[in-house]
Amino acid sequence: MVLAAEEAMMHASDGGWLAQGAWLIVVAPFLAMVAIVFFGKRMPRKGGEIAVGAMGFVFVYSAALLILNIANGVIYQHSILVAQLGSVSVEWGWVVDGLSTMMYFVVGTLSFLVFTYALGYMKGDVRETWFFAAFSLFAGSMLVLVSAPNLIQLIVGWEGVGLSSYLLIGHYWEEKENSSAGMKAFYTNKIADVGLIIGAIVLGTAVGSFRYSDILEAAANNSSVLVPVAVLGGVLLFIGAMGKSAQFPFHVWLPDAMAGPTPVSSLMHAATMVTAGVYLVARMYPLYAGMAADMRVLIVIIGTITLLIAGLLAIVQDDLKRVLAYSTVSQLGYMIAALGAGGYTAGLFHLWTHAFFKGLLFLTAGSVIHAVHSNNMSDMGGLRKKMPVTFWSFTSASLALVAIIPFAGFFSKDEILATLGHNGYTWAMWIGILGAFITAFYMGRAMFLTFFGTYKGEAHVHESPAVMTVPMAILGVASLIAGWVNIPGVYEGFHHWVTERAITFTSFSAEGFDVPVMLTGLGFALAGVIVAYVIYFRDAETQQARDRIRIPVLWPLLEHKYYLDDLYLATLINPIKGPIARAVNWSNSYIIDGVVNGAGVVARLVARFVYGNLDQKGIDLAVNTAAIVTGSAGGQARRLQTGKVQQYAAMTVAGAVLLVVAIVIFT
Amino acid sequence: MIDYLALAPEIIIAATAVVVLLADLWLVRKYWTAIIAVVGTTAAAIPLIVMAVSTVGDRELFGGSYVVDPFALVMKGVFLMAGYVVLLMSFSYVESDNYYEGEYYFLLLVSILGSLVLGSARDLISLFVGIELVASPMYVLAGFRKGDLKSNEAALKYYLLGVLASALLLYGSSFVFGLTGSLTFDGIASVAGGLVHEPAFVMAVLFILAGIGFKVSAVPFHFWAPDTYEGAPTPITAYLSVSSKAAGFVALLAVAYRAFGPASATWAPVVWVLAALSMTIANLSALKQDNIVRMLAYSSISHAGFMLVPFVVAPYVGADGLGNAVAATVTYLIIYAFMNLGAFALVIAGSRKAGSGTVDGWAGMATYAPGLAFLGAVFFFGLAGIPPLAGWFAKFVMFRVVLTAGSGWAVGLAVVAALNSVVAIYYYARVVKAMWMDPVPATVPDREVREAAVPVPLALALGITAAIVLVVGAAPGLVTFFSDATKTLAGGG
Amino acid sequence: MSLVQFLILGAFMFSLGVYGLLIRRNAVMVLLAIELMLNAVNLNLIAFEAALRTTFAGGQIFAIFVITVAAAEVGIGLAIVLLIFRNRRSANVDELDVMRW
Amino acid sequence: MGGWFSEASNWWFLLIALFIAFSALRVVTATNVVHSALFLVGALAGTAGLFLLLGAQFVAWVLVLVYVGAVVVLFLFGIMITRAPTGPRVEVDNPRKGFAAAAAVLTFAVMVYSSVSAFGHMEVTKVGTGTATDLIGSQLMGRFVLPFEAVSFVLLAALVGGVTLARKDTASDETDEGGTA
Amino acid sequence: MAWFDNGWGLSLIVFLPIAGALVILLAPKKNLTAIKSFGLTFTALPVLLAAIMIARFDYGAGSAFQFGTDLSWIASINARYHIGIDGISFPLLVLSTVLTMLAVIYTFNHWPEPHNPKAFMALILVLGTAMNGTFVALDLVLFFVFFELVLLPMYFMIGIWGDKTMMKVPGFRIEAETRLYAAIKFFVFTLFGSAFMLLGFLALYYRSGEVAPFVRTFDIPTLIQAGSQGAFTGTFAFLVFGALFLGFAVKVPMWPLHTWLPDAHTAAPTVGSVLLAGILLKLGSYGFIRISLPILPEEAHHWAPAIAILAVIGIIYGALACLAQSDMKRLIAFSSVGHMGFVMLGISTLTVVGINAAVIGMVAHGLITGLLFFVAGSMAHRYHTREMAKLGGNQKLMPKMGAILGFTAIASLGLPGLAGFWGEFMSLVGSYNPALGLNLGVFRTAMVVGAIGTVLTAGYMLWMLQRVNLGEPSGEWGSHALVDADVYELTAWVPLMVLIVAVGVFPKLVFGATNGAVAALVAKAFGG
Repeated sequence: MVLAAEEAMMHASDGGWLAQGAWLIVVAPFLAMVAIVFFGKRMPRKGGEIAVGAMGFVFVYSAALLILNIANGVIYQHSILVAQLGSVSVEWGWVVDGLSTMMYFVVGTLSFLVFTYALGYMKGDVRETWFFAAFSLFAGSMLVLVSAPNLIQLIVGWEGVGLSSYLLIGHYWEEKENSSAGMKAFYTNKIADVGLIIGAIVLGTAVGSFRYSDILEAAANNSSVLVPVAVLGGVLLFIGAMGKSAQFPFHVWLPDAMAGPTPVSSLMHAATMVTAGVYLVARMYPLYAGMAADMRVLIVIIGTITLLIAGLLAIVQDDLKRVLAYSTVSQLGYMIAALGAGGYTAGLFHLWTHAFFKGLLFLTAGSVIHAVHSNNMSDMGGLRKKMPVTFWSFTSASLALVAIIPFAGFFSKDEILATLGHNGYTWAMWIGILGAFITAFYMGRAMFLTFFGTYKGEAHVHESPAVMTVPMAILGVASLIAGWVNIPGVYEGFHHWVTERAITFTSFSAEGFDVPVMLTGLGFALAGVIVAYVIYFRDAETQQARDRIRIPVLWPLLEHKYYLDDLYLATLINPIKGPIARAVNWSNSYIIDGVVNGAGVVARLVARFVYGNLDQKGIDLAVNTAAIVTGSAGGQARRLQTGKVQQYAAMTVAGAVLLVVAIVIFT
Repeated sequence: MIDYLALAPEIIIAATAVVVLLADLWLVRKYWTAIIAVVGTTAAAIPLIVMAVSTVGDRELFGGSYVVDPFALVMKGVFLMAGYVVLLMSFSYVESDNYYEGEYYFLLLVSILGSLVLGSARDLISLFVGIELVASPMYVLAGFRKGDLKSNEAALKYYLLGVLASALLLYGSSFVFGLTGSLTFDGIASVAGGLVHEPAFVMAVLFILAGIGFKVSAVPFHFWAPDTYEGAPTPITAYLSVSSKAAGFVALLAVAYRAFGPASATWAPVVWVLAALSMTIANLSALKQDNIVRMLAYSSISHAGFMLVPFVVAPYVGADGLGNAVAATVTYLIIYAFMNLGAFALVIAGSRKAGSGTVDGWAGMATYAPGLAFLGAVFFFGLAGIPPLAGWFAKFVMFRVVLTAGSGWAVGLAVVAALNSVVAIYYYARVVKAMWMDPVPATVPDREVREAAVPVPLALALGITAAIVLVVGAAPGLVTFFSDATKTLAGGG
Repeated sequence: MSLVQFLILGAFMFSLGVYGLLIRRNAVMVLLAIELMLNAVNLNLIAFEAALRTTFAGGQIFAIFVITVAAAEVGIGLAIVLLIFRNRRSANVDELDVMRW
Repeated sequence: MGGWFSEASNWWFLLIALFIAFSALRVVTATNVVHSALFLVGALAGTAGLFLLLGAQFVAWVLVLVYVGAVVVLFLFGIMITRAPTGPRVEVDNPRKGFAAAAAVLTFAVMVYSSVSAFGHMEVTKVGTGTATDLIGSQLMGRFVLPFEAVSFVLLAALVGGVTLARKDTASDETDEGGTA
Repeated sequence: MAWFDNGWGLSLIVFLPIAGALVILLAPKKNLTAIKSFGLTFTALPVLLAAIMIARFDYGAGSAFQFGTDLSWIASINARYHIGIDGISFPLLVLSTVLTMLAVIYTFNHWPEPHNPKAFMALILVLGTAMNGTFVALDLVLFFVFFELVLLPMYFMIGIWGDKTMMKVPGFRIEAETRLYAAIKFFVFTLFGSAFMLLGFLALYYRSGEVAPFVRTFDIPTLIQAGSQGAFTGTFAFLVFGALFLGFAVKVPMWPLHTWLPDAHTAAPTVGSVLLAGILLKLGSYGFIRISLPILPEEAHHWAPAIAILAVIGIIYGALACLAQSDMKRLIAFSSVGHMGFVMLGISTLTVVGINAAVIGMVAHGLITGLLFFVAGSMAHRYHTREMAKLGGNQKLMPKMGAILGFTAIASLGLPGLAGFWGEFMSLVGSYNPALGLNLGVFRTAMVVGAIGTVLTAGYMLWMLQRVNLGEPSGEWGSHALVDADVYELTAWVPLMVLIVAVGVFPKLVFGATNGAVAALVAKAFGG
């Protein structure tokens, strides 16, 4: 247990020209996008090369920044004022510190590799250019988000990510489901963003500035302005994070997001989207660590729920990508839980490792799908021989995910479990361990159904081209070694990198292995693999048979994703889209407008009366009404034979005389 | 010694009338009579201008019973202009029907003479004579389309009710004479203040108001107007709705602010009622009209209501406020005069082309007579009071006066007026809508009729009025320059 | 003699005029009624003059004007009645309904 | 009240007033136009009498001359030409009698009330000291010359107009476009 | 350039268009090129002058009225030709000049039926004068005249060139042509409001005579001065504010006075809807900022919560109504109700942030919704239907137009980084802590509701995109030869898109001008 910040203070530099130029990595993707939009069509690879180039630049630059940070920590931020409204100032800027450099590197690396992969994967796609433009926007927005020195810019990047995810998920918008999936992602995020936006407003207004530096400053030294709103703000921001990081109950959008091309899923799950929520919590960590500490248990609860239910869902999926999707959700649950439990380092460390192996998993999945032209594992099997690179990369990634020593996932997951245990969330720790078992089981299942047994599909299978396999191979290595940057007691560099922050705060990081926990975790993981092996490591048809094992209650629940989607549809979406909207529109036409048109109609009726009776029938009205009142008949007969002149005269005289009477009486 | 310059306009018009009558006997080409009339009307304007620029102040004649003050000058100017336009409108119209042209112009001139007399009349007798002088030729002219039953009917209705109104006016006047012992307005005013609560005085004042209310066709003394307007020859209708009405207002202004100025507490409430009724009932009735002339009749009644509005502030304001009230009514009167004249000129031209005088008959006029359609928009939306057309300023000054009186009653009336000015949009817009947005009906005559050029004098009338409506809308100062001069009327009383 | 008695007589005549004006169908009879009203006015004027004895005999002058104008009006009125009678063979005012609503 | 009867002129007034009232009533009730016209003459003559009683000789004679001399004759002509109802059986009144009566009575009441309240006390001066005609003349030629001239135009207009309307001619029945409903 | 700064510049901007209208009326009916070139010239020149102003405007003194003049106009009622622009009116003026010009350019090959270019162009130009004039007028009477001057051209535009299909007036058996119903409804509705607005103006004029310097005046700055010194208070002020409210709220339009808007927008020809949505609606909200708030600060305080509530009702109501629309233009029209709701919410907070937000919101809505109507109009022009059910796959049929539509829709749902975001976000910021003494509960609830409104906005916008742009195009369009966005359309649209991005990325473009003025206004009226 150390106070990271003190060390940070010791040798924090402002990073010099490298940090000052860091805005380049934010701008590059957007320039790429513009370039692609205008010239992409005319280029051999439909603009893909521009995107890859830009990402290559980002990768190199971010690597440089990371190294700079490792060498001598960087703490730098710069803001440009773009608008001043009274006390509120809107600023664009960029932050270079431990946290952001780590994120830059993750985003940069993954983007570069995935973009390269996409060059192969998207070759000859219906609208390649469009894809790469949106893809650049995707990465760019994420970088805007990460580089933000204040909440407003964060929101800008945040929504930008949401938008580009909408565009990319709905990439094949000819089918309604795809565009709907995109909309689902956007809406779910948008709803959560309400929390983020209000939270930002609450905190920003209280502190009088939207800058992290000011808000966290205030949080760090328990400033009185923040006291009333700290917890509220924390919760609101966390709601936003839940949306992006697909935490229960907002996780529903992520599996559907598979509708997009595989590279999109890969990037989305590894680096550029779902990590945003985790990043936000980490960025605001000083707040959660200090004034908003009371609500952290909520974070832990959400995290653990998510990791459990998502893991279970992963078991029943036939679609390979969906398995991975749910596993992502569950892994995000780990990260969130860790952060909630005070494991700043642990959470980010898992984000880091997870980025590599999950990115890889999707690439390999993509490679497989590319080969068998189907997402379903029931159409795969026995691909081990046919696609060696893919297979080995997949294996490496899976082992990392299952957390088998010495693969990356092992260290990060162990750090998390240790943190949970150490900070008194024992129950959460046990759920985590159970989760490890589940993870191992569904990954084993996926592995065996896909690569072992016999091939069940029709398509002619072949290994993917180099442009795809090379990135996979690189990531395969990464998923092995990525975890070695933070081996408790051996080398804790990662912990030091990410705690290079301007604001001091306490953060737990394990200095040594908590051996019993480690062993239990490892044991459960292996158990999971073994069970999976027992069930699925057979020839094709028995695989099918075995896969039909049903856990009576759980299974239907799982198949219907706990009925959450149906619940949302039935209680929220459909009513609003249907009856409520119609009712409002009806009220517009028939109530409000009814009044308006009614006024017109009434006017017309009054007019008819005034003209027809008062003005034209004149006296006869009086006479006849009198006649009717007195019951004497013949009023009708009379009117017909009365000339109007004398009525007019009568009215004139009566008018004059009555006025006299009135005035004499009333004055 | 009599100041003949002061009387010059009246004398010139009278002389012209006689000349026209005589010329009619000898001349073969009847249109000369028209030309003489026009020349005479123009000539009569000269002494007005001379007096306007002369340094001599108010010219009082006959012991103050006949005064030529700025008010008189301005109003006479208006009467001459209006008469001039009506003459222009009459040319082609009168030719189209076999009229007694000489007599026609003679009677018209006599009526104009009457309005001139009214402009200066400052005692009961001149008032009475002036009113009769304006009215009696009109009784005849209303029935001038002798063959047409409607015209006959129009004449008789106008006549009977007119005489009844005169009788009321006279009865009232007799009592005023009895109560005050004097006939001049100033003489009356000197004692009127003490009589406010004297029933006899109330009766006298109200009977006089009723008599004049008939002239300005204010509800409930308006009943003649729609039928007479519909039946009478259109130029005469124009004259009735503008000059005759204006004459009525001149009389009303003079009587109210001069003779009964100190007794405003007596008549202001009555005017309140008349104004409210006129605006509301007339507007609502106008909604039901299909015949454009009849619609314009009701519109002119409602405008009379608007013009009456400023009167109600009299009890609540000082001399300055009274001046503004007079100016407001005069401003409204002037602007209304030209808008309405234009509208009627348009009715003459349009009805000839469309072969019908109904709203539906005018449908789609924009397709074969875009010019007229444009003017239609100008005049009708002008009457509706929509900027930038002159009408807005008329309403504006009216509202200004009532709202600056600082009295709840006045504000209440202002609200009524506001609502009415919205209701009015309907029926004005209806005509424009028909002209611009509806398909041409089958009833429309064939090309040579419907695309025949508008006769020059009529075009001139349209041009003059339209120009005034447009220019005044942008630069109302042109009107206020004159109307402000009339403030002295109240200042004196 | 008190002034009121003349005024009352005048009022009576005027009111009868009103009555006649409202009920008579024949136009000429309506005109007669109107003359009655005007006559009432004259009586008032003269009576007032007699009571006030103004220096300028205003009442009598006024009366003279009224009489003259009334005469003129009758001329016009009868002409109109004549015209109508010629066009529709009847001088009944309550048959004037061309412009009935 | 007694004082009132002690004055001889009041008796004259009463006599003439009753006559006037009766003839006026008949003017509006007679079923024969000629009769009512003649009753109008009566009423006018009575009024002239009262004028004399009030010392307005000139006006009295003007009234007699203008009305009895001219107007009534005019009326009789009109009656003859328009074949106005002269028999007793003709329906000369419209059926709105009740209302008309009410209006008339109301008017009468208002007028009487206001007259009494205003002039209840006033007396008219004695007979005989009539207004000098020359005063009237000078006034007409002096202060009221303008209305006087104006009235001449009213008469002229009435003359011309009356002739124009009344004379028989072949006025075509063209209807005016503005007026066609 | 003295002449330019002393009123001539502004006067030219205001009156050049109407002068152009006159010129066009004189031009021969047949000569289309002449009409076009005149139209372009007389709308481009104002843009040019506006550009010069952008260069010469003193942003440091944004609160001061610049380029103005003050001449006698109607002496007898002390109404003056007093014009000038400050940081608040400046962006709106620029917007209106630009939008008018683009509208003219767009019209060049989109003459609506009945084809009568002369009249149509003239009307656009008259509109131009009216709109520019309203933004520069500093005299209540002048303001009133320009404010009303927009009615006639718009009435004719809708009534003559509008949608000719028959519609059933809901709730009645009446069947009416859409254009006619919409035109008269728009006309009477607006006049109803402005009649009372006029009464309000006159009441102010009356009362202004009773405070120093004791001359009755229509001069807005003077009245503001008086108002900030508490000249107008009590029932009087309450009634006056109510009267003005009626006038402005109808124009904005605020719920529940909005029902003229969907009909008018739907019926109007493309250019009509563009100008209607782009500028005309702003006249109302501008009136609030320029007149109601500073002159009647106390009443503004009393009315603010009510306005806020109506505003958020408008936001939600508009969004929900959009979800129920099947007609594309009508949907966009209803979206305006929501967006103007945000503007009014910002105004109702009476804070610097809120009012700034309102102004940028107006500008953004002008750009975005203007563009939306352009595109929607062009699509209706191509497909001959606005039924979203019939459309679909537009992205495939007309890629350019589809992309632009997508871009605009995204901008319209308030995506951060595009113009629309600032108005919404900042008005929420404003309503989180409104001016001192305003009910926090009301405004914070309003903020939450408004934030939820943004979700619904995204809802209907994306749904619209899905129904119109995405999916496979229905067979019936296979036969049609659908030409993608042509050069005129692109010329008209690209500037708008550029502006949308520019304002979104660099909001200082607007705030730079407004902030100073708004700060001064708030400081004066509400003591900061």
